[in-house]
Amino acid sequence: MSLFKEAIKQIPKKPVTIKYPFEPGIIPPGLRGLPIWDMNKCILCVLCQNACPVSAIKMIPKGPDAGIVYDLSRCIFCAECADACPKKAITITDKFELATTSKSELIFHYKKSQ
Amino acid sequence: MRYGTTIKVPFGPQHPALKEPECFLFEVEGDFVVNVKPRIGYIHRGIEKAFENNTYMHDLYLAERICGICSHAHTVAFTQTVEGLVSLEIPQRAQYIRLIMAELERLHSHSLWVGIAAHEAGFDTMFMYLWRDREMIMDLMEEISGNRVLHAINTIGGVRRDINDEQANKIRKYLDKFEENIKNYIKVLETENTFLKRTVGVGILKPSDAIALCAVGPTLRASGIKNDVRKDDPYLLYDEIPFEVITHDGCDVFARTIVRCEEMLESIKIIRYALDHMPKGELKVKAPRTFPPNESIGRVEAPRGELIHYTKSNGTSKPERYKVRSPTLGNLASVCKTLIGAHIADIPMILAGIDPCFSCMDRILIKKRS
Amino acid sequence: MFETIFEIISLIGFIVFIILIAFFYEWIDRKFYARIQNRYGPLYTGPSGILQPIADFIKLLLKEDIIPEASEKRIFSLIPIIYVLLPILALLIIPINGKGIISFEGDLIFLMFLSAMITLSVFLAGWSSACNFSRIGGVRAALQMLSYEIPFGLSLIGPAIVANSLCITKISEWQIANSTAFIFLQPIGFAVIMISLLAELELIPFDVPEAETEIVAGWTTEYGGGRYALIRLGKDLELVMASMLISSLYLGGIGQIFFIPPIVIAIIKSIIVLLVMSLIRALFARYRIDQVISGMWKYLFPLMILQIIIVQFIG
Amino acid sequence: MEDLIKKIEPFGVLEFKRPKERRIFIRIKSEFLRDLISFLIGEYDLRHLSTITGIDLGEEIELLYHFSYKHSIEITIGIKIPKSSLKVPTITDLIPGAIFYEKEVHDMLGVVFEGHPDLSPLILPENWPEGVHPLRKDYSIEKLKELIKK
Repeated sequence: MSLFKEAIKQIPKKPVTIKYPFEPGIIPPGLRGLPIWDMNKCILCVLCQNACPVSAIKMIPKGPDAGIVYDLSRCIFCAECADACPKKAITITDKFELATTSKSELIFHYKKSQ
Repeated sequence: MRYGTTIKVPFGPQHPALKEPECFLFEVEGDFVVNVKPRIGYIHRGIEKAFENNTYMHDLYLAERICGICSHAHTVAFTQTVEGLVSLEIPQRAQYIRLIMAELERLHSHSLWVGIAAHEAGFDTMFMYLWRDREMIMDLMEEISGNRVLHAINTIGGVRRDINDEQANKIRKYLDKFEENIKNYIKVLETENTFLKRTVGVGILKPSDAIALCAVGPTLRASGIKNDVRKDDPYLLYDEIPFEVITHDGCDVFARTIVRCEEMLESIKIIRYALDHMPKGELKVKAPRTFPPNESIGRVEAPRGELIHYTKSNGTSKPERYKVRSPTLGNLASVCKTLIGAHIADIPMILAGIDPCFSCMDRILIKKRS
Repeated sequence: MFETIFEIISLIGFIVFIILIAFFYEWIDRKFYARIQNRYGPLYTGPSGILQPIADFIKLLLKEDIIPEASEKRIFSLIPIIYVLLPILALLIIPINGKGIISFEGDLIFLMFLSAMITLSVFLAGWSSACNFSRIGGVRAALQMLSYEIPFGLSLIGPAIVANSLCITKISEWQIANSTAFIFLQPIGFAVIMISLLAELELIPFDVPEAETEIVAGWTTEYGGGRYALIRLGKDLELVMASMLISSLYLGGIGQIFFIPPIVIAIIKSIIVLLVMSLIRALFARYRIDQVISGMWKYLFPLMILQIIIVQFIG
Repeated sequence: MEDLIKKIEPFGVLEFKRPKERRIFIRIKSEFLRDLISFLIGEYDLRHLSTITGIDLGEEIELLYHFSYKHSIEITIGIKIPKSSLKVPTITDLIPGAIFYEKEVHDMLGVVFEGHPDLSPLILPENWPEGVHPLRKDYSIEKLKELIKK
């Protein structure tokens, strides 16, 4: 019975639950979400590929496809790539609603424009 | 009373009292347990083997994924072990930030556990309140580190993010509210008759048994033995911070609940002290990529007890051997002892009493990177 | 001829009404329980989730129905139907509309029989499903019945002695005629009937037969699909039965007050009982089976005897 | 603790090092293991076994017993056993808490602890092929697949 007072106090209160998909979720500043490459700054230096603990980043050095292939399905959102980048070409956004129905949409190909 | 025959009751691999796949096969006679056989390994992910195939920098993220709830404790142990290979000293501010995160994690882990204990006893309202308050701590950790569970704030040689003044004030504000609520809940748990009936005198682990069976953490402290890696073998800056080691001589599930509740209050004090005394300065020092042949042990007081990592390096950028012993495996022998003679109805209470985390316990097996 | 058809139609209408009320009560219970815990509860099906229990029922009906190979198949598949029928039968006796649809001298005894039958069907369900968890749940239900059945019976006797009748309708009418309620005359009896009905309904702190964290789902572990939907419905009907019984026996009876029809009075009173039950469910932890039994025999039984003595010789 | 090195001299000490303030590594000949541990239990009340680590060194397997003295000084006792006869006396009678650690090492590296009450698999599945030990260096997934196919 010792919880009685606390329990009665809660009844008129608004529930703490957020009706998430219908209401926006709370995103604190600095959330590690989807990384995005700025290919104008990128110099194809391989550092982000080496830094990635899960091999989610693959660099293609030459040819028409030259650039970064980023596999979201492997990514663990540690932001090591952004720390490793010498040119600050990688920004960590706060996007986290990344689920899709097809696996091909999870692979991002950033091409270095010729 | 003897019944002559026993029946076997499986708890797990899927069972609502155990939130993770683990099997305990109970032999019961009437309403009493006469024998128990644990069977772990359902979630072996081959982590110890995988450690040997990765560089130290990448292993850090693997260590973080040994367990969800005590992910920070595992990275603290990892960094401590690896920095021990070359006696790397990390900056004071970085140590304080690691410490604050570790204590926040203890708060969230303990409030989670007390909630689970209430739930196992059928006290669902308490469970909801505790988890509601735990959400505040989760929000704080998300704000500091950028993620709720896998914080990725530690790195070899320091930390990756700073705590600014605004965040420090927010931590203080939230902690005041959290402390008030926890004090309230301790009062409720100590006076609620139905909860006391389910916990007092249940799952007795005598101090002599606790020592013989090498119990660790709150389980050991609830048997009246003063033991805390933070005090006995100080790491980070725990030797500079005044705090008490909470013990209780009840030796039962209730004692384990109260020990954890009061430890939360201690943790709040530690965080306040650390926030006030945090010096300005560097966040990390440069760490080498390869380590000379050496061996090192890291010991950390994780929320569940003593966590021990051992590594052996061989001069390359990959470890020769990496060993993890999580607190749950340390407590397994003692929980099996306490379960014998218990009522069936008390099994979940006793099992939950050690705060089991089976994904910590199961680590090693086959997994090869493609 | 015409009258019989009318009676049958009105009976069917009554049963449908009772079932709708049962779903409504489940919604109230869930919503109130959630609000105590600072949650929303059902939210999206219908306004404020009022249709959620019906949606759950339909969803369960559509699921695959599995009968375990080792079970006593006939008993196993018959139990859910019995489990629904028994509370409906009990509700025909209770004077929801001011007068029970079937009302005769001695129906109080019949009600006791029905409530014992409900527990017996629970025991049979647990026993027939050939699963260790169900078996433990069934045995626990039977053990628990042994403890609360006698205080429960005695708590029904108290009002019957004063009203000088073994008919629930007459006890209810006696309260209206004397404009009093047995909750004031026999407070101990009220407390006992509340506690023993909590045990009968398997609500916290007495939900031992289906203690989720101990024995999975207790006696319902092996049920699924349509059969489980019926068991859920049976539980809701039991909730209606219990709250209606308490309001007709102890809360001043069910009858017309001024211009308000008795059915509205019945619903209001029983909702009050329901809310009290939800609150109790939220405030306590679960007892262990041996604690339930010894507690009931140690405290409820002597208290109830005391109450009967007071009623018989003083009141 | 300072006189520890002198006192344990007769137990075939091969190596004694103290890299940090509260870390001690002792390596001894394998036949002295039980004697040393029972001596340490008697002399220093060394009752808390943190864990047992097994390392595959190629021809030998090294076992490291991590004890903690008064929960503060971590004493590691290491022994080496040849792969040709992987047998070690159990210490579960001296320290009952060692039961699951020994089982784990048995599963992962195939070390047989003589006198252990129950060496049935703790971590590996029941249908795991005989003689395959995941933490050995020569272990590979392809070999395991072949064995399971058989």
